[in-house]
Amino acid sequence: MPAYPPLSLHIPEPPGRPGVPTDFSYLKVSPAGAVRRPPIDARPDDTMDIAESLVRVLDDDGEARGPWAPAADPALLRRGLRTMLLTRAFDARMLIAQRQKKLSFYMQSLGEEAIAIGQALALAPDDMCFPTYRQQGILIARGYPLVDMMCQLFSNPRDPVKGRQLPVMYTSRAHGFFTIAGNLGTQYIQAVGWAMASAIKGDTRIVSAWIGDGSTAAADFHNALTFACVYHAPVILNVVNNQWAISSFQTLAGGEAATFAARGVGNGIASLRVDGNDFLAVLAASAWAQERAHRGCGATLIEWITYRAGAHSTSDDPSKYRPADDWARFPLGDPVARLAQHLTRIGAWSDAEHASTQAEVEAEVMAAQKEAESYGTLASGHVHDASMMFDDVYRDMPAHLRRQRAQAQGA
Amino acid sequence: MPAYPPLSLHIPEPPGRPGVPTDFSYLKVSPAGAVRRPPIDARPDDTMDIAESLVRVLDDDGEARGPWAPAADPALLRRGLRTMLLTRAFDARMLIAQRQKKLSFYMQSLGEEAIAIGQALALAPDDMCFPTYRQQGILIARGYPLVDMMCQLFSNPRDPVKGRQLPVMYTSRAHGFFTIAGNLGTQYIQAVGWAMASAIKGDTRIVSAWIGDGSTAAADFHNALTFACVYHAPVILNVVNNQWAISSFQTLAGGEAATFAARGVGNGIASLRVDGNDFLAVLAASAWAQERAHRGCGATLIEWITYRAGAHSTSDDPSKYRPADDWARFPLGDPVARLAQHLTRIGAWSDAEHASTQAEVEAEVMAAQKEAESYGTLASGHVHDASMMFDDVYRDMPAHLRRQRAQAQGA
Amino acid sequence: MATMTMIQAIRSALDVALGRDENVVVFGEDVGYFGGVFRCTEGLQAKYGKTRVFDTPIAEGGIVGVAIGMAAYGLRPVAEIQFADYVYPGYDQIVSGAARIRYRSAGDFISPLTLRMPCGGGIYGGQTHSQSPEALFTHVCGLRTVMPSNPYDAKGLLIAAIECDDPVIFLEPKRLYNGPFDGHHDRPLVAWTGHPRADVPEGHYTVPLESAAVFRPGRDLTVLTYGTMVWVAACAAEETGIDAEIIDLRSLWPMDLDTVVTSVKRTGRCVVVHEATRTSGFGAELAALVQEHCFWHLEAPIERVTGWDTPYPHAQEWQYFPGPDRVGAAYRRTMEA
Amino acid sequence: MATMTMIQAIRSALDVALGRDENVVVFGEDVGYFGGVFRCTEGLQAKYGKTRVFDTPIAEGGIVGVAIGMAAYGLRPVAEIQFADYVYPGYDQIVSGAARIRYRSAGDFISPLTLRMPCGGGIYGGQTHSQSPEALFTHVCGLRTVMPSNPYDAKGLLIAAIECDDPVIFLEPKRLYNGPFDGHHDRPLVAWTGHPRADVPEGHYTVPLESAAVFRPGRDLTVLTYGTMVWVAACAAEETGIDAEIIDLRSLWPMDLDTVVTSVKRTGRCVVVHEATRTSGFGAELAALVQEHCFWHLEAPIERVTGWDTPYPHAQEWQYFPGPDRVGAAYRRTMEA
Ligand SMILES: Cc1ncc(C[n+]2csc(CCOP(=O)(O)OP(=O)(O)O)c2C)c(N)n1
Ligand SMILES: Cc1ncc(C[n+]2csc(CCOP(=O)(O)OP(=O)(O)O)c2C)c(N)n1
Ligand SMILES: [Mg+2]
Ligand SMILES: [Mg+2]
Repeated sequence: MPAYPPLSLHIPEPPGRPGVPTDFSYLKVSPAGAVRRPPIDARPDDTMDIAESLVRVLDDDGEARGPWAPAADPALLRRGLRTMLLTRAFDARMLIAQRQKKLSFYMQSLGEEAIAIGQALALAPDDMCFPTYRQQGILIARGYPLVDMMCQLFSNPRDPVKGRQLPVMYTSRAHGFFTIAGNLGTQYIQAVGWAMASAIKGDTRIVSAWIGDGSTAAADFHNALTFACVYHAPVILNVVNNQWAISSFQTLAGGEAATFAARGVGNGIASLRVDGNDFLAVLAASAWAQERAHRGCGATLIEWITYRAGAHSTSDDPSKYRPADDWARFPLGDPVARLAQHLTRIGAWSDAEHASTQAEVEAEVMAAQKEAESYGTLASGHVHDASMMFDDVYRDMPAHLRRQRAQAQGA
Repeated sequence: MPAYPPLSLHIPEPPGRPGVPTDFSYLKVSPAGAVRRPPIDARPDDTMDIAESLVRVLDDDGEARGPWAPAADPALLRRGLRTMLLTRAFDARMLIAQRQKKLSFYMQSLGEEAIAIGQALALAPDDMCFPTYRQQGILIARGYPLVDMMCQLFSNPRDPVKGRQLPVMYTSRAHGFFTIAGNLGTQYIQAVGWAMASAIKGDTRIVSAWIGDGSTAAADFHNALTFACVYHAPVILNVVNNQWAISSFQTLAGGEAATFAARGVGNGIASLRVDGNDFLAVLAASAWAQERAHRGCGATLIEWITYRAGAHSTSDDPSKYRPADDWARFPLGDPVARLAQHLTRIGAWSDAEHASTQAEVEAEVMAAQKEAESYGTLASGHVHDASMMFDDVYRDMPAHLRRQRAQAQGA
Repeated sequence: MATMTMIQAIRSALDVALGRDENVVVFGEDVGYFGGVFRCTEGLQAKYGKTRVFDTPIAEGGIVGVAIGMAAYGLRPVAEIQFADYVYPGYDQIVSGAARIRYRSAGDFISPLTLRMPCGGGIYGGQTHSQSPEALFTHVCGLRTVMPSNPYDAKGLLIAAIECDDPVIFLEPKRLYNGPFDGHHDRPLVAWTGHPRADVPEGHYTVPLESAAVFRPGRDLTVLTYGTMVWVAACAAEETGIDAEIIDLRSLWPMDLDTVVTSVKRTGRCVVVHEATRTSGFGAELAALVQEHCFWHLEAPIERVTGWDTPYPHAQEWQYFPGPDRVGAAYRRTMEA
Repeated sequence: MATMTMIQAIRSALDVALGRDENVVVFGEDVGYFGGVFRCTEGLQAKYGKTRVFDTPIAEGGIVGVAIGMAAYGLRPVAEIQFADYVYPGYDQIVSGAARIRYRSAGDFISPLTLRMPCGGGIYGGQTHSQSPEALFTHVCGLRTVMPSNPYDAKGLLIAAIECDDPVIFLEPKRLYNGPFDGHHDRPLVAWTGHPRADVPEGHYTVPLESAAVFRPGRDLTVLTYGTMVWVAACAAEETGIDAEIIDLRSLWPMDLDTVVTSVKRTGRCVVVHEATRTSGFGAELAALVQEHCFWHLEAPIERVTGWDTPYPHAQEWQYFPGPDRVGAAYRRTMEA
């Protein structure tokens, strides 16, 4: 055996830090229209090339190109754009409200709105979603009332989760939106279980599961891939690669040596890597994946490339760990601007309409906020009655909780 | 949205069941010598083709072929063969002893001896192993005394783990053999931690980690791949695909849609799929992987194709879930016979030598057993003193355990 | 009525549940074709088909995770963890998932799943086939934790668990699978055959959750116990001649406090017996509750007889197991105090 | 000597440990470049380099798993779990790995690692940023569980934990990071500045494990508590005028039973206070131990004041938190009993 040199530990570093502008060449961007579109019954190992390129439809001029260009009704695209604008306006207002202490905490989806909203529009209304805290776009796209969202955020007496959860932890069975988990990744394997149940029952509903790049390191990501592969579960396994976890870059989750889409292929799941800021690509890839699920071809993993434009949450300051101008320099741009450009190009949108829609959605958010605030906010102290704290631990309240509730009321 | 047909759940089935002979065509076997040997600094995604074929050196006639044929000293191969024979004899005797109730439980490695032993011979003696319960071959190859192994098996007063563990749960820091875990998979990520430590300290020792096909579904398999990828840990990630977990076929771990080697590639780790019953292929692939680890090229995952010839353990009866004659029909044969054939062909072995070596290793095992039994067996009731039960929970025994020990002695 | 072992009773419960409700599904490692390493699911796949009774990958976190998703969909998943010692990779899904879904969604989603798992020692299984982790579940609000001590209760409680809208951890003392066991490991095995508690109806019935059973009425002291230890405690009563009232808790949490308090107030003395390690074991909760509710009636300290605070050793199994001698000695001390 | 917040004291402990022993390594989610979401590791990567202080993937099982492997190699890993609420994916590695390695190998391998994690509520963190899972560790033999209540102890205990050859779970009550907190959330924040227990030596010292501190001597009753609740318990003593002897356990398990027993035998009354949910919480063990060891001296039932048996709610945080009113009421009941 030869004498080997001393070993050393590799610690991945991001391609930019405060004071060092990001070199985005690591992203591996394919030209719009360049990536092939396999048949919907493609075998998992026949998607490795797509998992290593980037499916894009819109080119720099806003033209739709190539085999993935969806035959989308402009009305649908206009709906998508309006929903993105609404979501962005909602996020912006709630950030301000958080600074005013009307809510204790907030998480925006700035820069990655196209993904959740595009997929919501590609799904059937009763398909089931297992989101993370950054898919408020699904709820808004599905018409969940903004007022109810805000009541949750303000923890007021109309909060549908009775003040029990941090702001943004929405739930709505009626809108096919699973109760959001604080524990990263747990929803991903639960989503596969829901999809398995749908298949066991001979139902037709499929599932859309969500996770962030950082959270792919969680054990439940692996569990989800294994079970989805073994049982051919009818599920879309979305990985939103917005480049960052909190302060850690996607290379800390293993993004340096392989794409996240490649994880899927390695685990026997057909996988795509897609431009998540390209609304048309989102629609097309989501449609392909949902068709596979519905047709019994099993799961699809989609890695969406996007950028977390804002802070991780209202609790952190990203300028501590990355260049402040990163988003402006992100090669895939802003999904709102790109879709507006495309719609304008095909004559289905205009600057004037953009301005009026912007005004409209802002008014809608303001009106909702006014109503929601009228029911109370955390700051105003109008919250659910404390005794409700003891409900819903079990279906029927056991003796020990009745005793504790009595104590709580007595003390 | 079109009306979709009802979904259904896919439940994978093995290619054979009691009464239905196994169709082994699922194995995807490449001809000996057919698979390329990449440079040791190959990029992970440049190994996908190898992860999907099967590295083999020995052909049906026992001739070594192709780029992976190692320039191995015949003396090393003879040592490998003798160690396989010794391990097999050891297993056979211990199975009998278990039936005689001298030990409570046993697990043999019949049919897959080449893998642990070949890798042990390819490693430096101070490289560290994190084995499962089926790599007794490593311990034997490294010269751990058979008597000590048997004392562990018999739970007698010379059992190095003081009677605390089920038989086969060996440990030997001196032989670079980590204490075997009952909880599947836990050792795999610990191995990566050990390798990271070696790299942090600028040491030269690398790690050999072990897991079974079934256990790749465990969360720690995923954790190990993630951490090994992110930090370029100097580790060989062995996956012993012996086709079966207990009663469940490897497809239940996801082996239907992708190889286990493909998991590695998908997770950014260079990976090989190798004939585990081909001693020369084992040596060559192990040498490639250890060279990568030592030279700072990071982790390698190796899927070894083999067959669990015997029962899972002394607690199960495989004829309940698979054809009884499966091993005899396994396309990759018996590693002992194949290596003997090769050595005979190159003039370094003979039938007579085989017979005499067989007699020799049997005598060695018998002698060891005689000595070990003289110290006691579980059946004879000679075991470690019960008060030792309280040692080693902590470095220093806390007050509560001193109290409990006193109670135990008093009662 | 038929005589059933505990294995047969559990299988019968699953059979009844699968037969009555097509939303019931049964899965776990080796439970499908093979019928489970302890044979509890034998024949069920053949009877109900591969999509209602099936094998899973070796991923306890995945098993619990998919069970939660299925339960949220509307199924009644009954998942097996091969040994309780292997439940830990599923612990996050149990605590952060199953136990919390109803609460965090204010009832919008629920998690009616049952997790079966063999527990306890006495079979020379060593430290990873012998554990009794019940306290790790009783501490988690939102879960129900159940442990039967005989075939009749096993079937009735398991059906109740499956029908319950809350997540239930169902612990099966494997040493009782084939017969009652009083702790005398050196005596011949006793089978369930002919035992009154092995008389099990073939069809549907339930044993209610949150209800304890007085296993043996008595006047001298109250014993709080469950699972295998019920039999050991009874044996110790016979051997010491101390007239112990033995309460088989059956539902560990939420539990039937009234039965406990009534008994202790009457006897004035209490011994808690379990096989799990002592510190922060469920016995601690029982002792705390008893002194809270019966302080003025207690005539002696509450004793705990438990597994020692070490892993379950292999060769010294019977020195670890809290057998009738140790239990009997605690009775005597409690009577003499 | 310098005035340090608890965050600074913890950082200083890590700094001292990294400086004295080159086998110490520090890692966890966001702990490297960024310095941790609570800033406990700020500046350490810059000082000691990227291979001694580094970020990890978001995989708590992986974090604990690599820590075990590193510790077996001979390093002294100090890993951070971002919130105690996220430790569960690492629970298998803690229970089946860290806690067992020494025992199952009869000392051939050991697992000297320290797992730091912020715990407890009071910061409007909701149910997944507020948990106190200490009982899930005290039940596991082979582990040490520690929780400091002030900067001086935090630094001394953390250095002792890192130097200890056993695996240590080090719980940091996040509500105390920036100041002592007596439970009066509606009053102005109090900082550590000027507080005697924030006088922390710059260099190396240890506070021994397994030793409790009498935080406040008293004659009327004994309070067993730890972490944030030490301050709440003291506040309740002032407000009720009851002369409570407050014992800050510091090391939860293995623990300093002598200090506890001596005090309770003297006062004859005992109240246990913790923030974790009540059932099978560590308070149950404390109550069980006290009645076992002090039965004949007890003049009243041992009371437990704890978090309710529900998840930690967000909006109703202060109704959940066992504040000075609830603690004081328990003192009064105990005195009147
Ligand atoms: C199990 C667990 N570990 C850690 C955390 C703390 N945490 C919350 S969000 C987050 C980063 C997640 O990053 P990513 O998955 O990329 O999602 P993104 O926020 O970018 O959408 C972390 C570490 C958690 N919530 N759960
Ligand atoms: C976490 C965990 N789950 C389940 C088991 C029970 N068990 C022991 S071995 C085994 C099968 C393992 O199969 P594989 O990984 O293929 O290894 P092989 O026995 O074939 O070498 C199972 C399920 C266990 N020991 N640990
Ligand atoms: Mg992210
Ligand atoms: Mg196997």
